[in-house]
Amino acid sequence: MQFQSCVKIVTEWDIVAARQLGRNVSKELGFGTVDQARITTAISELARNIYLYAGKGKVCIEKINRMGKSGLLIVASDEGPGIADIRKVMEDGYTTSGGLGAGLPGVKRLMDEFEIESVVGEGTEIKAIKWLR
Amino acid sequence: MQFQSCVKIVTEWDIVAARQLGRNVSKELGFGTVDQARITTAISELARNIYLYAGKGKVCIEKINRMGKSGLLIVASDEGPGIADIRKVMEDGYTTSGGLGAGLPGVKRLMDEFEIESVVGEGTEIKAIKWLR
Amino acid sequence: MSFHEEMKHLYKEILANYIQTQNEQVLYQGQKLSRKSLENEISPEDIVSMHKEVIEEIYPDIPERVLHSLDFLLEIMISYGLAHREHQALKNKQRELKSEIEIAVNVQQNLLSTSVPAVSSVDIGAISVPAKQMSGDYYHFVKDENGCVNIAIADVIGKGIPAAMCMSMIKYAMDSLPDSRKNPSYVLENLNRIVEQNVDPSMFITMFYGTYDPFSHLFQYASAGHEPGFYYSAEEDKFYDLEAKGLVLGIDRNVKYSQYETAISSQDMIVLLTDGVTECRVDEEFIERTDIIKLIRKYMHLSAQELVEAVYKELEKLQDFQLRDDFTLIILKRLV
Amino acid sequence: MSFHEEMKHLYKEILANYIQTQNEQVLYQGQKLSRKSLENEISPEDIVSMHKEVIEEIYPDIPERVLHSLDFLLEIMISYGLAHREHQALKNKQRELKSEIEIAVNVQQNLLSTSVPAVSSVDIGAISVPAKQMSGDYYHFVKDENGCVNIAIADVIGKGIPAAMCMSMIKYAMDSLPDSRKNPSYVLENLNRIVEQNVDPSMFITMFYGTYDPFSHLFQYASAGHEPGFYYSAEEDKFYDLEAKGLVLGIDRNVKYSQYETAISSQDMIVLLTDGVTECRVDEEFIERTDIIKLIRKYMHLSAQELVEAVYKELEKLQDFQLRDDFTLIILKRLV
Ligand SMILES: [Mn+2]
Ligand SMILES: [Mn+2]
Ligand SMILES: [Mn+2]
Ligand SMILES: [Mn+2]
Repeated sequence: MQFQSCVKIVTEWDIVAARQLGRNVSKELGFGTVDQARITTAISELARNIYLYAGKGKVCIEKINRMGKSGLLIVASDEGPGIADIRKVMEDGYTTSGGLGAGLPGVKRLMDEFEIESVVGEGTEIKAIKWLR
Repeated sequence: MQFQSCVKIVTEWDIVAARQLGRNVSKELGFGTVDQARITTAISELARNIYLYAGKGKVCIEKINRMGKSGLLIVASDEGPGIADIRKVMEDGYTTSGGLGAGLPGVKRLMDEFEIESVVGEGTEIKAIKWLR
Repeated sequence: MSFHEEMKHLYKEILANYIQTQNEQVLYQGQKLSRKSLENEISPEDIVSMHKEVIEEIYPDIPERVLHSLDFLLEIMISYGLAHREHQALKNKQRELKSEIEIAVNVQQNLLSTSVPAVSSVDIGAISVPAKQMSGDYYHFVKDENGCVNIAIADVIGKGIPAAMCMSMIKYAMDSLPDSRKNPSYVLENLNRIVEQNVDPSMFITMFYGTYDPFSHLFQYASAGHEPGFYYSAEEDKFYDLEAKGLVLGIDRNVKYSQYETAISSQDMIVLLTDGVTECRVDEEFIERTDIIKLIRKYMHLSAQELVEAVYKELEKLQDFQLRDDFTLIILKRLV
Repeated sequence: MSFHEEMKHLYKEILANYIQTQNEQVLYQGQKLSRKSLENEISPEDIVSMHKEVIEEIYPDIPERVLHSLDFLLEIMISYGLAHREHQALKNKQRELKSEIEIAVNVQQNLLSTSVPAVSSVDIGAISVPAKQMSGDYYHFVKDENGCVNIAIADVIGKGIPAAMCMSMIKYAMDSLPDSRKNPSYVLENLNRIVEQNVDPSMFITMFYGTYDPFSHLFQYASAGHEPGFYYSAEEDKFYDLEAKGLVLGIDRNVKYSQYETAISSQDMIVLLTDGVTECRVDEEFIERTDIIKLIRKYMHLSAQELVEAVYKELEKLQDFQLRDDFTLIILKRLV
């Protein structure tokens, strides 16, 4: 089985733990410094969203291999209130440096692939992948 | 009389001379490193515009004093073709990183005050001031 | 302490800590600081300048060449700082434009608002979602004096603001049609002349106009080059294309439109749509009209309104929440 | 050599040179490099990363702590890099919107186009410049069957897209007025009802309508809350306000408009304008109506068209080339 490891997000300290996990795995996989920093920032952002808006949830990091490429998969999931209008949340230009941090469009930019599934009242699951070049 | 010094812009080397003059004067006036770099970039941009679009002209640097504030005045003048639609040239977002450099809106941003006078067929004069804080 | 001094103080503390520990928690603090400085419109060249000042304070014995290298980095960052400030300006402009468009959207919605007519023997559902803020799709219901349900659906070729301006014209033109003569071919011929006269030649409009008579159970319709809808026969449990021939509006002022009709039995459905529904693209491939039929089948047990909404939700998700064209879907189902 | 390697190679060469010489010419090369990397969408964090790699190559004995400090700087730059990439996306969006608006502007100009009527005994000049791309000002000339020159000038309160959409409505409404009855108070009363019915209550429109009869030399006019124009008496060499009372369009559907008239002698002028002319702001202060008169006097010796253009040029420059409102100025001068 592939490597997978998770961090539960309940307090702000858990954000740091998730970052650390992401940085270690991305270093192991051989990502360069800039990509390490980008992956870590994406994880930080996702964990922070859980901490701020969902209350609790978890961030899992997985090493993946698809069609000869290897990469790092982040899965951030929570059982929070969910997102009613995903189109709006994914819209650009109104979050970054407006006080809310990079937001989900930022995470999408930091990574290569991005997927979101959310059901109001049930929670949100976000998957994001960075491929090794 | 106040200090004033000019550099004629004919070849690309003159751009460097204008930059050097601006950097020296801004250093003398006591501007910080970042402001020195901004003033120099503004001069560079204006001199480059003359070199590229007007063929020849000059850039003058003046130390000024107004109402207790001292500052640096750049006067860039040429006898080139002039600018027909100044409103358009001062419009944002279509020059920077599109290949044309900072453009005039960039110069305006780098400095505190900015003034442009242009007559088609006669030439252009641009004045820009940076105040010491 | 000034804001700059405060930021510098914080930066120094965090940087010194990081140099000693290389600890993830310190980097998290760094990220928060970075966000704060972004919020306060500190430019990247200011960051480099602060970095240089701070490192000189932490290590007075730092080699000269390191300081020179940071001066150089600062110069390089000046263009980035300019782009950054341009970004701020652009964002403000964008915000302004956004609120302007929001007002225009309201103007448009006021103008185009229509409500599904209440007719006890039919169940009608309608959904219309613009790809951008302003729609170039148009639909309108009118229940006329004979109790017939008239349905107009139109699509301006093009999207956004210019399409929306054209759409408003269609609305004025529809309003000025005499109430007494609403048979489909007449309506299209009339609109065609108005469009031909007023709209600039680069704009085309496709339109479908249908009338359902709840007494004779006939659905009469005509089309001006509009994406064909579907007719669902409950008895055969089968979907048919609602084909109708006709030139798009605004090309030839003398064009005539043929009128078609279909008898509607109990539980039959009429599906009207714009090409924003059939031309959904998934991973650069168009979905097929048969995929739309599959989706309709999947939710057919629901009410007409729930049905159109469920189909929209699936297609929205399939497209990664980015509509490429305005999306309008109308379903009419005969109940008894 | 890949693009990244090429950039790094250049960066290394220029940086090494700068550390040795601290020479302005090298910084100029640096600026050009910086511009190139911006054009190629290299992020600021990429620059810092390159800086670190290069300085390590130049000075293998660089202290560890310097490298750590650069790692930290890189982390700080990640948010700036994000803002930078957002900027690219926003710029593309802006470009798209810009071309969309350009098309809409064309649609609008097609719709609102009017030409100055040729009447041998009067000289007419008109200029209309939108503050943003789309105008909320409207003006229109018609020479009617009696040889009278009808002039409409209107201003939607508000600017940009929503105002432009309203303006299109005014045009449709004007077109549908019967040709035979164009006396000013009737025109305004008629338009008022249409506006009241169709425009949402948050929008107001001011309008002035005037008719000049080149045989009786009477100028008849009415105003719906519009900025008053001027009447210039050549004999007295004096400007008078062209006062006219009346409620703005769209508030009360039963309002009546008074009609006024003035006899026009040879060399007299009628000046019509929107508040974008009188409310030019210079350094946060409004200019006065008397300043407009001074400007008109200054250029009065020119033809009517040259006159309005000269006044616009001066006011544009006074405002630093940034119009805060749509600007429309019309001048009619009786020649003989
Ligand atoms: Mn369309
Ligand atoms: Mn379409
Ligand atoms: Mn206006
Ligand atoms: Mn106005």
